Amino acid sequence: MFPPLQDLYRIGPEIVLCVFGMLIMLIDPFVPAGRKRSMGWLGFAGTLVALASLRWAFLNRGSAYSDLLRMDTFSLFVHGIVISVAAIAILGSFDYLDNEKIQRGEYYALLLFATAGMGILAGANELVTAFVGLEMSSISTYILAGFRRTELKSNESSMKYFLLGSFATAFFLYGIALTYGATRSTRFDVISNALSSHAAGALLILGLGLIFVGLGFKVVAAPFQIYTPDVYEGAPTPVTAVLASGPKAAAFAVMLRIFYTAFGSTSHIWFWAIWVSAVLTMCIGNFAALVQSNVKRLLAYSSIAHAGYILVAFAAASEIGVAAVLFYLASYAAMTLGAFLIVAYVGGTGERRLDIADYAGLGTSQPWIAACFSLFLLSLLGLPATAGFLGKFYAFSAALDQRLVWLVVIAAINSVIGAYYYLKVIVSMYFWEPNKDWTPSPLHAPMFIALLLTAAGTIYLGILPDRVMQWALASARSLH
Amino acid sequence: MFILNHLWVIIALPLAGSMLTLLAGRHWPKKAVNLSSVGFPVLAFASYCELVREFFALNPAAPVIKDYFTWMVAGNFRVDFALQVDQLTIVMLGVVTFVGMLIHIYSVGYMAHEDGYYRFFAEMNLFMFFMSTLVMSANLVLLFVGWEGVGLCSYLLISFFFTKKSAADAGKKAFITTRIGDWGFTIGILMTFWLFKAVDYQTIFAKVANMPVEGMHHWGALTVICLLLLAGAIGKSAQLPLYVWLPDAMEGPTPVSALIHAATMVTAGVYMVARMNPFFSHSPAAALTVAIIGAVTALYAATIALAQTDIKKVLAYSTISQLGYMFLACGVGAYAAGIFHLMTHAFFKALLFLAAGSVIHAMGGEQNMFNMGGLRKKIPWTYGTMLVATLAISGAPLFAGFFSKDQILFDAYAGINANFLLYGLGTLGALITACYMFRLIFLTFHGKPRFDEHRVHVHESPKVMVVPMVILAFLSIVGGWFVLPTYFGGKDSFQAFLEPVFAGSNALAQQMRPGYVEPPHSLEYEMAAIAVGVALLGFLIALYLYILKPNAAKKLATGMRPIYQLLLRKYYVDELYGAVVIGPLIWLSRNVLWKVIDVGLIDGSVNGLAFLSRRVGGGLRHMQGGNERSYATWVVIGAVAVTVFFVWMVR
Amino acid sequence: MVPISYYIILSAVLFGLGVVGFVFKRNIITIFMSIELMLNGVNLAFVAFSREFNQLDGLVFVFFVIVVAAAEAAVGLAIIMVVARNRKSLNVEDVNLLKF
Amino acid sequence: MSVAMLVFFACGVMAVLGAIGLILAREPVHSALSLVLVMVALAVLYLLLGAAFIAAIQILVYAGAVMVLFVFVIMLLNAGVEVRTNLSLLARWVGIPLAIVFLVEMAYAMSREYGARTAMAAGGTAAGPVPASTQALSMKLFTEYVLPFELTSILILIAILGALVLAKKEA
Amino acid sequence: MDGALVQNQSYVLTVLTFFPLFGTFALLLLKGDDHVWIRRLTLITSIIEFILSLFLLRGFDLGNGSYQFEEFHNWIPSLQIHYHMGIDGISLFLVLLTTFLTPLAVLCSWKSIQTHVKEFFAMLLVLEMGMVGVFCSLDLFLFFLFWEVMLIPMYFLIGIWGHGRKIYAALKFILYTMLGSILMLVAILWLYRVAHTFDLPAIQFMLSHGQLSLPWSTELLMFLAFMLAFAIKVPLFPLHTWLPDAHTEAPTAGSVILAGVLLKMGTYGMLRFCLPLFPEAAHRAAPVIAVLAIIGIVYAALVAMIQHDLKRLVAYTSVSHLGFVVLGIFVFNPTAMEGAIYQMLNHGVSTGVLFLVCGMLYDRRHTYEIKEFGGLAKPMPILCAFFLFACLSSLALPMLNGFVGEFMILIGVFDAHHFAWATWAATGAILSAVYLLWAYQRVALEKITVEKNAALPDASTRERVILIVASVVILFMGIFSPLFTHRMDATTNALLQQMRATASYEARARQSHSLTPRVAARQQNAHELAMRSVSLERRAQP
Repeated sequence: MFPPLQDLYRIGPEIVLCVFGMLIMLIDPFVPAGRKRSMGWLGFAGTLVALASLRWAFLNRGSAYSDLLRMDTFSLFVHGIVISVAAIAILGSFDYLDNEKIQRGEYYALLLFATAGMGILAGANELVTAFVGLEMSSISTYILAGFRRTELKSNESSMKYFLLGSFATAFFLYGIALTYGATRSTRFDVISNALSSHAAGALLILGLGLIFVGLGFKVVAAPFQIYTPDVYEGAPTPVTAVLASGPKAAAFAVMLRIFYTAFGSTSHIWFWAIWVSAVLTMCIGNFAALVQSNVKRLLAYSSIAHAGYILVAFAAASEIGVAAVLFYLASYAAMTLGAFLIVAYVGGTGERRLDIADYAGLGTSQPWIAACFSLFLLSLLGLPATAGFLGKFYAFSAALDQRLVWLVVIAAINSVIGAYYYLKVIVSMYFWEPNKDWTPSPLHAPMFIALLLTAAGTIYLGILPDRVMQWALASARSLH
Repeated sequence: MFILNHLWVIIALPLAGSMLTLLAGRHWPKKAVNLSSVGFPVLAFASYCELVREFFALNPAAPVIKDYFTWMVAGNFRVDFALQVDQLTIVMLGVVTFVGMLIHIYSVGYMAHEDGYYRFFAEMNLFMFFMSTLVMSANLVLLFVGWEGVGLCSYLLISFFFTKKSAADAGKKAFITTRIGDWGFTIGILMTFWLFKAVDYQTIFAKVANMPVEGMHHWGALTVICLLLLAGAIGKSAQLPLYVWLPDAMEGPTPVSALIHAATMVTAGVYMVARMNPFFSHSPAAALTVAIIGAVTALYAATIALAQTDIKKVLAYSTISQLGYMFLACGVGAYAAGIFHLMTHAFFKALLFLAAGSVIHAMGGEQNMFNMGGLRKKIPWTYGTMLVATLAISGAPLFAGFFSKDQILFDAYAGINANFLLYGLGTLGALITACYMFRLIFLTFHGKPRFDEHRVHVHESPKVMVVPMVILAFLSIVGGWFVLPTYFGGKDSFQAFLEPVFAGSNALAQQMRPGYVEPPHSLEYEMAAIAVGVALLGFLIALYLYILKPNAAKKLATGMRPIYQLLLRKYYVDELYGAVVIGPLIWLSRNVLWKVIDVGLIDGSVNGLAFLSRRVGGGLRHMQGGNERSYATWVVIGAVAVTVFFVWMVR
Repeated sequence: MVPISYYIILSAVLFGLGVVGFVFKRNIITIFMSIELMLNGVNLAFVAFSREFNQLDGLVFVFFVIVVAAAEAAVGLAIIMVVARNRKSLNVEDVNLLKF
Repeated sequence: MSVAMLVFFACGVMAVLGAIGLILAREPVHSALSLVLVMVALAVLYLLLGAAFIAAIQILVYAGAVMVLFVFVIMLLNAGVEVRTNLSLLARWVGIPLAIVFLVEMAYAMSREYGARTAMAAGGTAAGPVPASTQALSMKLFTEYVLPFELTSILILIAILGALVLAKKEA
Repeated sequence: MDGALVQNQSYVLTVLTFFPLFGTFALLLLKGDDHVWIRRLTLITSIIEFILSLFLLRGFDLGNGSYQFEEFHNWIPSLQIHYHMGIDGISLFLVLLTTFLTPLAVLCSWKSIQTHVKEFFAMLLVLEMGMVGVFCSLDLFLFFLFWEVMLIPMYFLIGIWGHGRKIYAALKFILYTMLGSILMLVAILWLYRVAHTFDLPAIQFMLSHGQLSLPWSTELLMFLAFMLAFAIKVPLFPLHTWLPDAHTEAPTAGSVILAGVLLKMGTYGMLRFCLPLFPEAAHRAAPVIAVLAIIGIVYAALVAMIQHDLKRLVAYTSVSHLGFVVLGIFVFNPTAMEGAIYQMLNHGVSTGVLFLVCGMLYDRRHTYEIKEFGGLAKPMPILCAFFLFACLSSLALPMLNGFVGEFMILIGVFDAHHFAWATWAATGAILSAVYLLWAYQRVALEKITVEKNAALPDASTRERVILIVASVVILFMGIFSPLFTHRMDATTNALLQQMRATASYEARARQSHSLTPRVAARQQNAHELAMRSVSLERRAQP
């Protein structure tokens, strides 16, 4: 009658995150205004506990709650990504929130809830559950995006994100409805059985298309990438960091589950959609970034481009392809988090220093920050011995394994085009004369740790990627 | 048999001298420099004498070859650093070491007041080294080493006064022009290797010996090789059409002109042709080409010499023309005669230059003959020696030049590959030679002084300069007496000595012309008489124009101005080359290759691509217009596109 | 009786009109309303299908949709209020600080 | 033309008119009211489909709470007449055609699907449906779908939190 | 697959490759303003590195045509990527060249680098690591890794310590190269898809034993992809425009390394990958490439002739000389090939010296404009003497190194019956004389035109040391070439032999119409099999 105890383990991470979120909400009112940082540490503790709880989840893997949710290696992997993202983002947010005078407990609570939602997404084995998880993460991120309430840009970003997000969600929902109508169920396994018994009808495929719209919006696949630059630019930078890494990972996870497990047998239909979308995404991201002078926006475009690379691996629609997607998500999370955190740090109070020119001479005034940033940029660029290169390498090889030569060639050329704007930032950091009028704010421990972790991750995944690759492969296998 | 077993000594000595002087000489006093830089050539000559002694004692039929180390080896290609000595080498080496030594001694006096003294001698020694390598090499590639090496030294020494633009230009011109010839030489070597899979003389001569002679009209590989090698020889020995560098080379110090551009280096081409005689004798076409080029050059250069005013320029053109005679000789198969002339020419031409140097020295650097005159009294030694040399070159009886040139003309007229036309050219050349040489003598030493006697204090040169001149003068007289016996029915000991080297070719020539009979002995005298007559005629013309009727020359010049101008301007060949080759090449390189293709086309397209992609980006960013409604529309577009596509897929 | 397909068509029409509204309205609030309209279309589809299959799941889904929609409404209206407060305008086309 | 059919068409037309009204009305309040109209019409349809409970919460939550919230906000911000700016050419020219295309393909898909299913659909209704009893519904909700249910509670929490964070005046 | 597959693992190369990194770390410990010790430390490191590299000569087995000093570890098993190092007759001397030029580069930037000294020398050492790594790595992935990583320090060297339009030059350099190498990456991945390994010897073995044969179209495309990367690096004729800019703006050390080593990577890559992996494509493409090379020889020489910027002139000469190398490679003749390898070394040294001299002139006058100079032989005879010496070696004067290489190449080309090619290529010798002597005249000879030149100091002791060392090497290589070529024989023969074998297998494969890639036991881990057979083969040859 009542679900067994293991089910609680299987949603352990979510439980932990939510509990800590509520804790924060409960304690927050009693914490004096000056001490709100403690809430952040509480949140950080939450993420650590959540990470630890993954262990139990791992020990009793399996499907939970009448198979609405699956805690398999795949889900674990994605959990790992999103929770670590949250942890690092929290570390990176402290100083920022202080500078912006918005140091409040709700921020951390929302972050935790959002992460929980992503976790649900990662494990969902049923469309409506996925929908609810999606909403959890989306709604909290809508709010986070608008967290700098007095800032017009922040409002605008939040508003656009909200309107377009719920618009896309509506499509997603209608897709669910149609799928339900076509297969009498919303559970992935049932759908795939239905598909294996008889071919996909128009209704089902229409549903799939609408689902693709909804999820494509979250993974910023062209032409649904359209909102990304504005939202990323307007949102508080640490939030942007999260947006670029966490929800994207979760959305890709659920997309994999839906397309690869549920609708796997219709891959010949959705493959081309992914192919075209991948090409568009890469090209739009890279070309538009060429002319950006605002680093934050530039990174937003670059995140579009990277979504494109991930889609290349996605298009492979093979086990290795899935593994490649997962590995790419991990490495991309590491480097983009680091990059955005540095943007947050350099941006200073009110995010005033976002232009490339503001980075001039960083190499001399702040060698270590510059070195880190260069590392992340080079990794985004795909320089060997960094996470970015291995990600691309794996993705391309997966795609080539399915003989997607042209797709890979396009992707490869794109990555060179991308090199230009990443190098442009490096140029300004090292080759331009430093502008004197700026005294860098001190680098506090939390941010330092955050950068250290991301940098370490970037290098680790670049030089000794094998363990993570094995995990990714195992997760891919665990999908069915 | 020390030297014969250690041939390297002969080339090592000058090299040692050069290195020593170059590295240490900078801070040495003059005496020390003299000691090292003159001492080593003297030693070299000494060892050469020893070599000759040993050689005659041994008197080997085949060349003595000493293989020292492998220089290049890759795949089936292999070149050894091997030296060899045979009769030809003995002769050449003699000329090189002996004349070289004398000129070194002379230079001690001549260069006394130049700065860069040590540099001069270092480079001279280096030249000796490379020249000896050239003549002693046992394979083509090593020959090429010496070949290029002497070219380098000539470059260095011509531009010795490098602060003078003309000198620098001349050096560069010399090197590059010869390089053009060497291009042919290189390909010739490549082709030789391709044909014989070897480059050392022994092998290739052995292999070529049993190849058929190639016809005059359908050429084979050998002919091509010979012509390519000939290109190299033309460049080095300043024959038509690559002679243009030699006159300019007179920018160098006079001893350099004497040693390099008269006695030794420029004769390398002749030496090479003689050395490769088995090839040329297998290719009548090539041989004829050699002869024609030689004869034409002989006449051509002589005519130019007629109108020159610079004393050294006259000598330069006369050198070109004399080299022409040598080529003519080789071309008609009279290699021995060619080498013979080479030797005698080395003596008297070196002497001429040294004497000219002495004149210039006396005149305090003046080189224009029209600003000289009447030096006879003031510098008697110079005058005497120079007169001897002049007699020798213009073929006065019993002087060295007489015999050698006579032999050449004889072979051209009655030799085994006789050709009357070539003989005619040669004889005409001889006439003009006598004419311009005596013109030189008269203008320089006779008549009234045409210079300000108070400003210029003419003085005889020091002993150290005079002595070598005297020695050379002596040799210019007796140097040709080897062949004296032939006129009394005796045998030509020089030819006999060189026989082993050219035997094959001569024999082959005999086969080619079975019907050929030795010309009657009386012919010798007739030819000699003609030669002497021609020389005399030339002398008389000069006498008439420059002594008896001093202003006749001017009249003549004004009378036939165009021709005079033509000769004075050396047939405008330099201008021609400048206008036809150099100018266009530079224009092409700058305005087409660089500005248009490199910067415009290639780089332009690259940058254009970058620009284009930025424009595309600029266009794409306008997709993000900031208006939420358009964003929504994009989403709808995407949705419709995807769904329509999907539904169409399952239709 | 009424064929289910009628209901589905109706839901599609409502959904489509919602899309049209979303694209064409300028007032942020009404734009949001058209999202609600779309959701209503979805709900109708769910109910109709569950009716067709004699299943309750569809109804449960509707339940969830409504709840989520309510939550969204709360947050959305809050966002709209902030924007309106700071911008003194509800016209979505005035909100274009972020572009290019 | 049975009664059911009559009711369906009545409500259907009402709903569509409401939707169109929502789009055409320039006063936000009118739009809101027309949306309420749509909802009510749908509620009736739900009843027609035998989903009493859903119809109930449709009225209560939707037409009741949510729309009231809307109207409340409209009043609060006293949103005036909508100004018809047309800054987005894209939306202006591409919007309508796209929507039409979308509807057409929906219709197409339906026809394709239901060409096969009409019999079944009729049968479905003919077989006399088990009335969707609230008990059965809640049974499903609290057993099979308990997880999403709990999640929605978190969701509501988030919503509250968000509304708090965003809307409350600066201290 | 463990290291045991490779007999007696050697760690020399690993040490050699990563030793400079220790120097870098040591540098980072030093204080930034302690310039003296920073320089000394770098110099010491690079010299030790050079001495270490000399040990390679001792252990090197002349008779063995395959790879030596091999080291093999698993690295990324899930992608069949291994850490596989090893050298043969081709890479041996390139490694030596690298380790030899680096100290010179350090010395020549002793005074001229005054800003960010620490970073500069750190970059230099990192660069050295990258270069040595490229020459030593036998795993395609590893190779590509070094290949790309090496770009970054070079990019910084040009961008930070360069002059003029340095940023433009740096960007151009790196983008050009990346664009080239990215397609090579795709090709590498495709090769992996077919061969299931990145291990070069294994792939070579499979190809030459018919266990793997590529369809013609695939082979051609992959060949082109690899070739593009290398041709840009060399640079081959139409792809050369990055070079003059990069050289002109780079600091002296940068130019020396760039010309001395980086360009060689292109030709090295052709020898190491294009020929053995895609022999038939190489054969069919040879005419085109050779013609491009010859065009490069003549064209670049002509363009160099009329440059008014000394460094740019030297840069163009590189294009011309590398044309010879490419030509020598693509006639598939042992003589030409060894000549080509030898010419790589020669060009490295001679052009290195030329750039060093340019740098020394720049240190004195802060310009490369030729018309700013003239008559320098008076104030600085020694410097000019070495300048002339370098020119002579570069214009292939016999008994200097340049001649040996060029002559071998020409002999080989001619011997392979490509008469026209040889003839045209030989014109390069004339033109090189033209532009070099002309340049020398305008710089060193004639009257002093700019009076401030009259007071310029002659070569300092440090500069003399640099120049003398380099010149001695030039002379030595010009006279004792067999010492080098003997060590290449086995490798070149093995390479050509392997090309023949592969080509024949491919021909057979084509005849049997089995155009799809077929690998023995491709399904389950062809790699294992290949590695085993490789190791067997190794055991066979003592």
